[in-house]
Amino acid sequence: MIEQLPILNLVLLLTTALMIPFTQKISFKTTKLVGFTVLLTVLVSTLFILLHVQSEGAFYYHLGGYPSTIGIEFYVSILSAFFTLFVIALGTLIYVYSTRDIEHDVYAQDYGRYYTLLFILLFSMLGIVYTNDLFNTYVFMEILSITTCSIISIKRSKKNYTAAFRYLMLNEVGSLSYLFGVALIYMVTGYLNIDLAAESIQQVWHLYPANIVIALGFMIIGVSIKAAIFPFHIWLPDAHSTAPSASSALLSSIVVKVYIIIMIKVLLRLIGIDILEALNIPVFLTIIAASGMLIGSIFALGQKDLKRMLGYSSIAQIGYIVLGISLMSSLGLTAALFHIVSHGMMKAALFLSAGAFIFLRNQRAINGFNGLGYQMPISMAVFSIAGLGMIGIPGTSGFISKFNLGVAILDANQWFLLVILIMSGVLNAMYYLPIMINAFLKDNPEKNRVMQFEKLPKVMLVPIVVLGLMIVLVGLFPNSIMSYIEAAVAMLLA
Amino acid sequence: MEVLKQIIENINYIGALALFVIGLYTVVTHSNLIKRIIGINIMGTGVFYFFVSIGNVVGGNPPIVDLDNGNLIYINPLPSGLILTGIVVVVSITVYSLSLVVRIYETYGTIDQDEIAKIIDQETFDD
Amino acid sequence: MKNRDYFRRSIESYNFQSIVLVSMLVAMLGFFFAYIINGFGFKTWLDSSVNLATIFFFIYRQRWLPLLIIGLPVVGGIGQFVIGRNICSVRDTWVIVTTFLTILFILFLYPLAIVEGFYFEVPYLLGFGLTFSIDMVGFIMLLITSILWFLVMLYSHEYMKHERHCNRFLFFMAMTYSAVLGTIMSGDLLTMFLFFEMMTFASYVLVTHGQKDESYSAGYNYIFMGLIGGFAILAAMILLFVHVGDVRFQSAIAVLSTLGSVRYWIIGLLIFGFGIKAGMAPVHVWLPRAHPVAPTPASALLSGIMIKVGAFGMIRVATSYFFPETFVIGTIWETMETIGFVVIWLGIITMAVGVFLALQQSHIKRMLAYHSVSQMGYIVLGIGVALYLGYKGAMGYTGAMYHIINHALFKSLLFMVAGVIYLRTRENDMYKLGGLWRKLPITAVICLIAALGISGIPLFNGFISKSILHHGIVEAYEYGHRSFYYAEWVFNVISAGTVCSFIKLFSYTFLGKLPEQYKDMKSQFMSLHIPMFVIAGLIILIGVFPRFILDGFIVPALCCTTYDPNFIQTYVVGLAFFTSEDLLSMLFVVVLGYAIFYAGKRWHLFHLHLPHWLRLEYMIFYPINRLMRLACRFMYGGQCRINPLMMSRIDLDAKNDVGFLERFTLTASVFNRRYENLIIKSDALIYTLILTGILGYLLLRI
Amino acid sequence: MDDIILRTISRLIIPFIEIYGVFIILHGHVSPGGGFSGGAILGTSLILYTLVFGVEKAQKKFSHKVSDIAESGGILWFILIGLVGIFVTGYFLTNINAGFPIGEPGLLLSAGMIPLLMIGIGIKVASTMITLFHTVIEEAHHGSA
Repeated sequence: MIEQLPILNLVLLLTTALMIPFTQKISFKTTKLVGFTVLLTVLVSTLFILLHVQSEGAFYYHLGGYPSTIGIEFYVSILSAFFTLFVIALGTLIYVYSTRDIEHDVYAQDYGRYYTLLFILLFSMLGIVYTNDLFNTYVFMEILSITTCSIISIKRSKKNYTAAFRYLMLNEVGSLSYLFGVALIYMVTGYLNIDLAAESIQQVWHLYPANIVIALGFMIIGVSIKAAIFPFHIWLPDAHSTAPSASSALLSSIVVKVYIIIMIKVLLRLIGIDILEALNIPVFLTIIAASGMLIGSIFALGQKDLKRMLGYSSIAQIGYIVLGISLMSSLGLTAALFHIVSHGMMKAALFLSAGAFIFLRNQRAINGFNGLGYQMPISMAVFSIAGLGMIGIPGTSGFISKFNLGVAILDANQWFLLVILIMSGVLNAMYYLPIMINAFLKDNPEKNRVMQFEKLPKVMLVPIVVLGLMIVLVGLFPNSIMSYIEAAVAMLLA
Repeated sequence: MEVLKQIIENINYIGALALFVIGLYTVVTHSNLIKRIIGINIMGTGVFYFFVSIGNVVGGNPPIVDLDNGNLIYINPLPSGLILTGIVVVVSITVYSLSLVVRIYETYGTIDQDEIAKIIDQETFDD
Repeated sequence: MKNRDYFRRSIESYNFQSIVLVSMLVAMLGFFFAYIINGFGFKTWLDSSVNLATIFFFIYRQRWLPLLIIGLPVVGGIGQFVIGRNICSVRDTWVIVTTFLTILFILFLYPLAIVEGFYFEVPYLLGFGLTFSIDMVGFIMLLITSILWFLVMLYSHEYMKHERHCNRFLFFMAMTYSAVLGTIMSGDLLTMFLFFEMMTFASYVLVTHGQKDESYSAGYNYIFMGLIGGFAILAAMILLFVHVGDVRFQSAIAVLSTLGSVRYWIIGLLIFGFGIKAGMAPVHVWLPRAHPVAPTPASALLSGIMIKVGAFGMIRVATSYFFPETFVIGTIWETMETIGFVVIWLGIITMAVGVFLALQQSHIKRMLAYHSVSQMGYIVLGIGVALYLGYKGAMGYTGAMYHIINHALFKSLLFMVAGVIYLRTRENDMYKLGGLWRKLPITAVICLIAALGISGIPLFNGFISKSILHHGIVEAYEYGHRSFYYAEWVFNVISAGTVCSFIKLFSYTFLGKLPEQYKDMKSQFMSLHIPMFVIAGLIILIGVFPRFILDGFIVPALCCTTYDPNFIQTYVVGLAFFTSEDLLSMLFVVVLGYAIFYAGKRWHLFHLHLPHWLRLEYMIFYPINRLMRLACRFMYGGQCRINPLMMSRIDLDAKNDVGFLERFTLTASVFNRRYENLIIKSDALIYTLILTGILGYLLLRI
Repeated sequence: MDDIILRTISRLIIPFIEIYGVFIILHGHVSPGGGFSGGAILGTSLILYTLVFGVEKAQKKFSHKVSDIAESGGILWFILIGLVGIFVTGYFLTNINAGFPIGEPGLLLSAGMIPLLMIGIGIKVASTMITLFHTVIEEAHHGSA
């Protein structure tokens, strides 16, 4: 029965997305309730899948019972099981938050559409993580990019349209590049299944190196655009800053990470470390990641809008993840996967609390944060915790990922990357600390200086607080998720 | 002569690549949004053409069960099937981006990217 | 009803409570000291009448005691929010009682401290588990921290009546306390780093408590230097973890000595990181800015305890990782010699810079802060000697530990005096004060005691540690490099400078003519004088009976290290204080100090200031700032349409002497405005370029 | 486009197009064709109707309500058929393994679940095409909502 759960999850999410136009006709409240129940169900089932995979090992699922040579195959390994859990857990929190926040950002007639999009988004992300088929990945990727785009432009404001259009254009170029790569791989191997293709690539690598190399280049660049890896980050700040707050959290903390999962699959499972190292790809990735870590932060430093700043900060943090991957060692991958989780939590907390400031105070400009900590102590506290995590203060999950990354870097004997890591930490501090300091320690002449009780609606406050607690808990007890990540890395490098 | 032969044999791949590059060129050089969408479509066509031509078998038949004679050399139907999906995707993206262009035209009064960027610049400086 | 009122009044009568608590403390400490040094035969009597071994064994099994000690201040800090939003004295009493209990529990740690190798581990935390360990060095730090903290909290009740945000202040004070205790008790570098960062952030709030522009700018300096220090420690920790595989405080020299230059990186980064917090010379710049702007109780503790934690960190990491497991003589000390040589000179530079700049100050608290830098130089010098001389370095170690204790006492007392002066006169500039001894006689006497202490006059505590450090530097010269001959001279001159500047402080503030506006000020005894008395008493007690501290604490602490036991026995245990040699050199120092003071006053040398281009910030950051300004101009020189308003703002800022960080942010924002839209516009172009580049490269490679 | 020739011809031709679309849908499993192509043809017929008779009239024929139901219903039908596979053999969308006939060229009802799936896909594609077209047209006509 557990083997059926992945597909049932997908079906459930898709069905919910389709049913929402009908439940919306009953009432908005019903919609919210239905959506929440579905997400909880999916959460529980992903948890079961994870436990099952942990005890029984990875399993394959063949859609339609066709063999993996021609059919679509799901590969539920500990990596996919863990990351679906991560996606759904964060998605649930953001969903709960969005049930109130949506009133601020989206017109009333679009509520139903928003949730339809949200569920399709989750559906396609789950699909990407589960699937073991290159073309199927492409299809899910396209569904994801269209839904992402719609969820950006649903706000119906000027900037959203241009941001969504730019996102769509660049992402389409990226998808087509990816598809081109898939075509080239299919051309020489005859398989679309990742495992079979990988085996075949090892055999035909000497026969058709040009094909595989071009495919690799196309696929890496295609996925990099979607994952906003440094020189292709161009669409991200606009898209993430203009989207409704809940969607920004979703985009920055999960969607981008899912593309990185694709990248890991392509690099490590399809092509394999040997070929990558023969082609010096790790060096490329290292350079890209290191420059992304610095330039993302420098751009973030110059921003005036909070959400835009967070967007640029995401670019820098994606640099960390790519850096971990580029080391091509088990320590580096562990650090990268851990940072995916920890950055997901921190960025979600940051975006959600930023959304709270916008919701309650309409406060977007960074220089207007004086005294905000007195009015919204809880969300500002969570913002601070997440910001400290970004800097890498011990006690938050950010420290653990930074420490692991540092260990991995030195293990690979590249000390200059450690310098860049630390410089990036200082830069992070330069744009996160002033906000916290202004909010908590500076007075605002117009506003009351006495600490107030938070007036944020409960449904918005709870996810923020849960995320803050999760950051601290994962920071204090990293082993709780580290064991899964280590198992996943062992699987990837096997 | 060898080279020419090679080119003729691989003309479909070269054509596909040419289409891809033409599409990319359109996307890069044109600031008109509609033209960019057209460029994306051309790129997509190139990729699909490439994909479909992979499945070609010289002397193969369409993959339809032929009851009369036992000629079993079929071309690979899988790429065609996949490309059907790809076409659907590109169609939907085209439609979606066109509707976005309609909206952009309503709000900015132009579909030229440079002019839109100028308007946005103006607005950010006014902030 | 009446009864109830009386009850309330007696609870709120703060003087009463503080006297009770202080006398309890004095009694407790009295018994404790008497037990340790077996004064009046107390130890013999107690051992014979009570079965202490059972009690010790019971305590020894209570391994969670460190957690309790770290947790208590947090309980106090959170509890004060709940208890007293309005009732000031009940709240303060609550905080003080928790602080007092902390001392009590720290005293219980004594049996753990004298038995070596106590480890307590909290598993899974931060991935590797947190370790706490108590040894005698840590115990000394804990004791001095907790006693001073308790006294300063007593002091702060009266003082903080004049400040806003009292709850916040007390809360972060408690958090800092807890972090300091955690740092001292930590048994591995990771734990230490955790608490160290916590300390930085908690004390940041104390620094900016005044919420004025200068406190923000000082706070900026503080937090960023602290962060950079933290990152340096993090880098060293990662290096250590990768190469050694364990970050516990235990000897790793066997592995480290095979590592080549990496070991110097590790210790260099560690000393840099802890040195920033300790206010070591090239990186001391935050200290003279941050300490004066904090409220007095906070600055007393910042100067008294927190910078010592930096020094303690240095001692900890150096004497654990870089010392051999057991006492040996050989090349194994080689690493330490190189490091120690650098550290000694760093210490001397720190001393010189601190005193030199302190002499020019008019702001009392800033002068004291510069003296903190200079006195930290003494401690760093001691640490340097302890490292440099290898197995013979016990004297430097003793001096550093002793000076940590002494400096904590007199510096916090001096800050408290400055606080009292500020409370009564609302004036921090010593040139505008004078003749206050008539109005504030108690404060004047206390100030005199503290000044005598810091100047190193015999019978006061500074003399003891300074003469030990003097012995240390002489030993470094005798056993080591020739250049330390000059170091000894610099040492003496700097001591003279210290004497001079405290003559200056006392004479300008308490002697001379009383300014008009303070004519009708009345002498008044306040509850904040009680803790000051206690500290003054401790200063004199240590000065008169220096052996108590030496035999009771520092010699046991030395026994935990791997120094030569014979050396310790002959030189440290057999150390004679108040020898004619020491007294004579002290006399020389005092005379020289007075001479400098006289010369300074006569020819107005105290108002001399260095040209501004000699300032450290100026020398390092001005070129960078200029460069960044140039970059800004260059970026604006392009075709980009510029809002004239924006441009003028940037130009205006450029003229003002903005700090490095602000300048960097400004440059980043100009860069951003200039290039962001450009980059965004050329999205597909970037894609094409990179795609062709990568494909070309890859195709060439195969 | 108020042109009598166009209107008359369209009226004549649209039923044939639709019949052809249905034909293609139903022949997907045994001959070239299928849900997607048939649905596209079916959708084209309605697009033609919209082009000739205007959006308002077309909306009456195929309103948003109907298209909502058709679109969701098409996919839901597909999912339902897929779920049947799980109950029969344990795999989503199982066809051959479930023991259904493999399909015989020329026989309409010989391919197990595939015709049923194709019907769902056809409905979905047809309604999607119409909806997309209507949306673009409406936005051009009425402006933002």
